[in-house]
Amino acid sequence: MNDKNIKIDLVDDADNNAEPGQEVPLKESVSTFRLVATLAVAGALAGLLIVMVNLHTKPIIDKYKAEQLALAVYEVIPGTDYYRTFYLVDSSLSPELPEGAKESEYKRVYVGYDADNKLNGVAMSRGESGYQDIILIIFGYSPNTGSIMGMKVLDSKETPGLGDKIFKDMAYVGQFFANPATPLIPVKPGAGKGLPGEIDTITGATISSKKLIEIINHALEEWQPYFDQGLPQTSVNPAAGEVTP
Amino acid sequence: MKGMLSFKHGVHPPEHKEITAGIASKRFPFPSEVILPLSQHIGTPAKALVHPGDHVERGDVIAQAEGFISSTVHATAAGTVRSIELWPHPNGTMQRSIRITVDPNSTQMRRPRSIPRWQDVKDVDLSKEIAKAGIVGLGGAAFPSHVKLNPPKDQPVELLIINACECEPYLTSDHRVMLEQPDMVYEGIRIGLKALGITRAVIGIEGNKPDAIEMMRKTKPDDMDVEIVVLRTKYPQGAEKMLIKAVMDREVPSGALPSAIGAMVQNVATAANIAAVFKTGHPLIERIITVTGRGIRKPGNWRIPFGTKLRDVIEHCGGLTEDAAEIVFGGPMMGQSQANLDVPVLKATGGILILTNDECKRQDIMPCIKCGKCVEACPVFLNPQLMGALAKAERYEELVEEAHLNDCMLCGSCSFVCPSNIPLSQWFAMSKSQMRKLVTS
Amino acid sequence: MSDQGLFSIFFSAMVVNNFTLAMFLGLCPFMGVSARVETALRMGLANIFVLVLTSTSAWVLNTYILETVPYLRIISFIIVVASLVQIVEMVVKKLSPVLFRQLGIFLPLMTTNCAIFGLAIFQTNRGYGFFQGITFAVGAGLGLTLALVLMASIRESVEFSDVPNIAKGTALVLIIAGTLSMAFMGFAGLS
Amino acid sequence: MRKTTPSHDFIRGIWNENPVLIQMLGLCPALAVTNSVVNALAMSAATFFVICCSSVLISTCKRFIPHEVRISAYILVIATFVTLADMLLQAYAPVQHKALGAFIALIVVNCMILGRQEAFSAKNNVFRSLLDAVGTGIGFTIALVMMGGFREILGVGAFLGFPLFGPNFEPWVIMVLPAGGFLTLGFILLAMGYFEQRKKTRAEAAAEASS
Amino acid sequence: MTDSTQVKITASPHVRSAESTVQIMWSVVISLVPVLAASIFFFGPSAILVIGASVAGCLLTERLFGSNPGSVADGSAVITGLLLGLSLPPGFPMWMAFLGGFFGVAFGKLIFGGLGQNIFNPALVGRAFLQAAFPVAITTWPARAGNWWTLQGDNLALPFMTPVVDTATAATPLGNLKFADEPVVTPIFDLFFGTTSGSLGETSALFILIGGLYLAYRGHLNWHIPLSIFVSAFAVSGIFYAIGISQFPPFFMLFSGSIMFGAFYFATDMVTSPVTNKGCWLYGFGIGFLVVIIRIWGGLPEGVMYAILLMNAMVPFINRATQPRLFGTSGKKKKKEAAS
Ligand SMILES: Cc1cc2nc3c(=O)[nH]c(=O)nc-3n(C[C@H](O)[C@H](O)[C@H](O)COP(=O)(O)O)c2cc1C
Ligand SMILES: Cc1cc2nc3c(=O)[nH]c(=O)nc-3n(C[C@H](O)[C@H](O)[C@H](O)COP(=O)(O)O)c2cc1C
Ligand SMILES: Cc1cc2nc3c(=O)[nH]c(=O)nc-3n(C[C@H](O)[C@H](O)[C@H](O)COP(=O)(O)O)c2cc1C
Ligand SMILES: Cc1cc2nc3c(=O)[nH]c(=O)nc-3n(C[C@H](O)[C@H](O)[C@H](O)CO)c2cc1C
Ligand code: SF4
Ligand code: SF4
Ligand code: SF4
Ligand code: SF4
Ligand code: FES
Repeated sequence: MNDKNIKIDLVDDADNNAEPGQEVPLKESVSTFRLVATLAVAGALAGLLIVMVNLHTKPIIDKYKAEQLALAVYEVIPGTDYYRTFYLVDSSLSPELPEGAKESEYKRVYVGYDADNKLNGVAMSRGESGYQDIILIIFGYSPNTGSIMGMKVLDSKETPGLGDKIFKDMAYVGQFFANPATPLIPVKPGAGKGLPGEIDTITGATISSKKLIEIINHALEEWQPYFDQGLPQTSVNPAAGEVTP
Repeated sequence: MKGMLSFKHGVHPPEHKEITAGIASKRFPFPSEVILPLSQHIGTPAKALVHPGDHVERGDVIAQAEGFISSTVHATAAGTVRSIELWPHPNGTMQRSIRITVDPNSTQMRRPRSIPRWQDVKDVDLSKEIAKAGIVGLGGAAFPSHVKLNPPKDQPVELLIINACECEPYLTSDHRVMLEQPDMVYEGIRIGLKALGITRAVIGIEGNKPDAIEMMRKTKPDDMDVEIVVLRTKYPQGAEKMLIKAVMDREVPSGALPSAIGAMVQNVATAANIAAVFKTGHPLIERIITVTGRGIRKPGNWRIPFGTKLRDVIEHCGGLTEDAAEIVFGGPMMGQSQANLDVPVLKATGGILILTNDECKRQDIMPCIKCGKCVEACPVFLNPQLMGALAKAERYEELVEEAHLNDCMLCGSCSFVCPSNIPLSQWFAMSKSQMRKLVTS
Repeated sequence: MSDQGLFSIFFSAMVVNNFTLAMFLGLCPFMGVSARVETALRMGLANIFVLVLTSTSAWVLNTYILETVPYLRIISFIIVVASLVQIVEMVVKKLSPVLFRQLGIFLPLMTTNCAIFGLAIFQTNRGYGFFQGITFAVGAGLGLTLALVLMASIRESVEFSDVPNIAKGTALVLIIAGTLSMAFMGFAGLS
Repeated sequence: MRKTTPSHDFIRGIWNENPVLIQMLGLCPALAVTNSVVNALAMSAATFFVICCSSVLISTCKRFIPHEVRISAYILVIATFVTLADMLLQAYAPVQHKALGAFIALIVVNCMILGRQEAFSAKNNVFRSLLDAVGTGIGFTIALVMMGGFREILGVGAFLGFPLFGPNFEPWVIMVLPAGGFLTLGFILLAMGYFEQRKKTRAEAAAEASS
Repeated sequence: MTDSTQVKITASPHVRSAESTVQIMWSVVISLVPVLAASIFFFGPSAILVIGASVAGCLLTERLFGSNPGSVADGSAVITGLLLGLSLPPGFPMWMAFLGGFFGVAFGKLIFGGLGQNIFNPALVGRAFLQAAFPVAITTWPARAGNWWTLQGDNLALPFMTPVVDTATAATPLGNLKFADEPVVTPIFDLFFGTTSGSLGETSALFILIGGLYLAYRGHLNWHIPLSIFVSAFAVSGIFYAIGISQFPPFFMLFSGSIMFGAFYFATDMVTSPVTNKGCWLYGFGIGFLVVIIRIWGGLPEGVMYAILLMNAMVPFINRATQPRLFGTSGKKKKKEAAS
């Protein structure tokens, strides 16, 4: 601070008083053209920079996302060798999208096949509000046995230490991998009557754990009619569109 | 009690009127000296007409009213003017006062004086006679009565309301006036009605004075349009606006005078004294004053000449008890504590109250707990809780603009109920004077 | 993508996941403009207005233009918010000078208000449709106004209190905000 | 007119004019993402990146930016770097990116960053702008890590994910909830107020003793 | 007394009502005796431990951090401690109850400047803190088992440690209706006498009524508040019940959970309720309404605490909006005339 040589005055000109974002009266000296041009150049440069970085990161991000999805699907339909995405097109399930359609606009399920190209199970994702905010899950279902094959929470803001037990409490999560029958029935721990679809809720997080069960039941209510129309029991064309780990 | 006319809110302090209500008033002996301040009323002080050494007779004018809102001062005893000097006044200040050494040998007879029969005086001139007699309101404010009897032309008075509530605890002077001089009261009402040019009057009495109600009913002249209205016993039933609300079921608009809704309120003792002026030629030189409280040995009601020193009153009433703690001029709710035993008794002094330690024990001021009891007490529907907070924060402007300090009549109901013993009305009085200072400076 | 009902979106944004008390958006105005009730109310109403406009513009932008270049979202949204505020300012100035005088200082300040920008981002992330977006904006705006007005009236009344010196100012406001946030937890799970 | 030195530029933002704790800027991210130290660090890093890059770029180009459109230009610059930070985090630290959610994007409207550009970078050379940005960034990081640490230790019983108190510790869930964010910052300010007060009374006592 | 120097000089009024703040506070403590006795009768020594810890927390905090060393004697901190303790479950660890008392008094009261200046009910601030910090412990309702003298849970858990004793839990009447697989409406009789599980002080409507009516009779609580809470909770829940979108019968709504206790003791805290009666009506209606909404649709079984805290936050606003109508005016602001 006593470094006299490099002391610089901070110019306290009138413009300092302008609030961020406040309209500053145009001065005669700078032409409008110059203003627009500066911003346009800046914008163009910014866009360029972003696009370049995007070119670099997009593949990484996409790959990561695809991996995460694949991992989740394989996790919730154990024994799956590869899966295919089926879209809901005109009230029936189809592996193909109509010409020119936007992929993001169609609801979908992931149909998994085992090593013998036999239908193994279907994975579907659904989100509904839980205790705090939306709980997003993916779960596997076997249309043939009518039982749940597995479940994974993809996103949840449930209370840390309480609601987060829906993905941290392995005893709870494990129940979904024990092939419970559907529809699932939430019961208080220890209060079950031994019915095949019973899932023990979590004490202290009853709401979240019950909600999660309801999400699965709702999803099945929605999808069951399409499954009843029949899913290809074997992969028609194992090579096309398959995703393997 | 229910069903009786009254106003909303208000408080119920213990009455303690039994101490003196049954004691008939007696003449108080003349003291050796009287002190007569030039200002015993609201308005401009009077101008002294006498000089040291002058001899005066009882009832002589010794100071002349100055201007319209002012009042004449009369000698209350025969004697010699000793000096005109600054003397302690019951309001806590020093005031120019005429000091008269009373002539111990005088019979204290009045000098004969020619007073016209009031029936013969023209309506408009009645108030002049009343002004000459130095009559001021005896209800506490000491506002010159001739001013009130001369209402502005554009706001004619239609109803004369006689304030016989005497809502302050302990005090019984108005009560005694009704019991002892009911015909004077009625005579005073007649004079008031004539001065105002109207015919109808109402007497408002609180239900805790059944004997006075009975007496007023018994003596009521048949030819008069006067109604006796029994009111609920509640403080401050005697406040002008509250009385009007109870009697007429109308609210005096905020900031306006009673004449705005055609009413005029006069204290019952004021009425009786106006009658006395015409009957006896006697100006206003004495009144019934209640000397009471657990701190005085011989409580009673006395006709005391103005100017008598507090010291003399106490002495004559047997002196103070051991535990006497506070001396108040007026009632316990609005009266002023006196620090100096030399202050004189004045026209506005309705009572002298000597409280013991038990009666006026002070407790620590606690923080306001927002109980809302003060809001439920305030008869003019202010929010003393908010006003208290504003006063404490010295936010006077908001106090006046938002909280309507000017409508506060300093009745003390809020302070009375406050469980935290917050001196609300004291703060409001201080804020008012602070505001006056701000306005004048 | 989202099929959340409008009612649920509205209540969630207003009380359950209140922008200020649960999501920490727009804390600047919450701290800075909450000293007087009148100002707070005005700021809140101005916010609702701009939030609805932002929601609409962001939806249009996102649905019709950004579809192919999602990575330009941040930059386009901030430009939209900034220009929107400017346009609103100019329009209000023209149409109602009185309103302009009342809102005057608040409008430009909103450019750097993260509640506005956050709304655009959140509605896009959650895939809200047009009406969902507007409902979200109104709910969020009302929630913001509620929090602002409550805080302002509390601060006005705390002015009379003998707050200890070390707590005066921001520390007390934060503790009050924390308590309010605890109280708003009562709405959790409301659906 | 204030006169400053480079060392002062650097130190200032770290404590005496700490953007969060003293100037109350950038509160939203400071409260929203500090429920764990890792998140606090990730947010700080992203903010650090944006503020440094923006400061350097803006102080370099300040001659070319007409005064009238400077705010728009600053916002454009900041938004660009935020987008870059967003994409880079998503590519290389996807877990943290998910935890921070929309708050990365919200760095754009962090008034602390815009404030530094307007108050400093627009008027100073590149070197000093960088120093100022680094100081501010460090100050921001300190504040966030303080809060994140406090909240994680009490709320989870861990620091940076390592359990501190054994399995029987009862976590104070509130600390990782929104209310805990407000309360934590409140506590920190109370503590600062307390020390300030004590310093003042001591100084006064000393002054009295010497006089 | 003969010498004038001994005279007291005070401003009018020179007499005061007999009521004092300190006396009001201690009356509230006395009125809590039946409730305290009932809680000890029903829950045994656990009640004493939990309530004792929270009272200790409050008193110690008031003594250490209060600006006025004598303020402990005014009784308000004792009330805070008693009410906080009575609002906790029987098996609650003492260290948590103590912490709640500390938090409530320090951040619910002293930070605002102490008695009379706080915005939020300190006992409820303490409880809300505990609810958010230790949601599991505070929603664990032990089944009444064993002898009167056995502890109801891990009251003695070490500070900062999780309660470890595994208690059999019993659902509260509200939980039984809302979260049970087969909802049950507990009979009003049980709710009235308090033979159900729940927080220490809330279970017996009878004893709460005794204490509450005593206070109302003494004029120490504003009866407008409990009345308006009951009316609005009854009416709102009645409407929802009648049209079939709620499973809570209105009488059950009034007698279950802590609505009785809250309405008589927590909502009536003068400091944190509105000043005018009109305001108290609004405040009470708001509480009743919010309780019903949170109970029927919220994530938690009970909403009394949150309803009161939310309405506490509204009180400054309500106070602004419900100024008394000045005598001699129509109630419209006189300010406008003054301004013009
Ligand atoms: C701060 C707080 C957070 C909570 N978070 C959750 C949660 O995330 N998930 C949940 O199901 N319940 C949550 N609850 C509610 C209760 O812990 C619990 O679910 C409710 O009392 C019913 O569960 P029980 O019947 O097992 O006790 C929360 C409660 C509080 C006070
Ligand atoms: C709070 C309060 C209480 C009052 N109580 C009485 C009362 O009980 N009797 C009375 O005559 N005047 C009382 N007054 C005075 C009246 O308002 C009014 O001034 C008086 O009755 C007018 O009559 P006067 O001019 O003859 O004194 C009270 C005033 C106030 C402010
Ligand atoms: C300038 C002025 C004019 C007044 N004019 C009238 C009047 O016309 N009629 C009336 O009844 N009282 C009038 N008063 C007196 C007051 O209404 C009231 O009686 C007096 O202030 C004492 O009232 P209090 O004893 O209730 O305080 C007037 C007072 C003042 C200061
Ligand atoms: C009727 C009544 C109810 C009260 N209720 C509470 C309460 O619920 N919680 C509390 O902390 N204090 C209560 N108090 C005590 C006191 O008002 C409280 O500590 C203040 O809020 C502290 O400023 C109550 C007092 C009274 C007179
Ligand atoms: S002066 Fe006092 S006692 Fe007498 S009437 Fe008026 S208020 Fe009542
Ligand atoms: S003193 Fe003033 S505020 Fe208090 S009750 Fe009387 S009129 Fe109302
Ligand atoms: S009566 Fe006293 S404690 Fe009660 S609200 Fe009024 S000022 Fe406050
Ligand atoms: S812009 Fe947002 S983050 Fe920055 S301080 Fe303002 S409100 Fe908070
Ligand atoms: S005041 Fe800071 S964003 Fe509105």
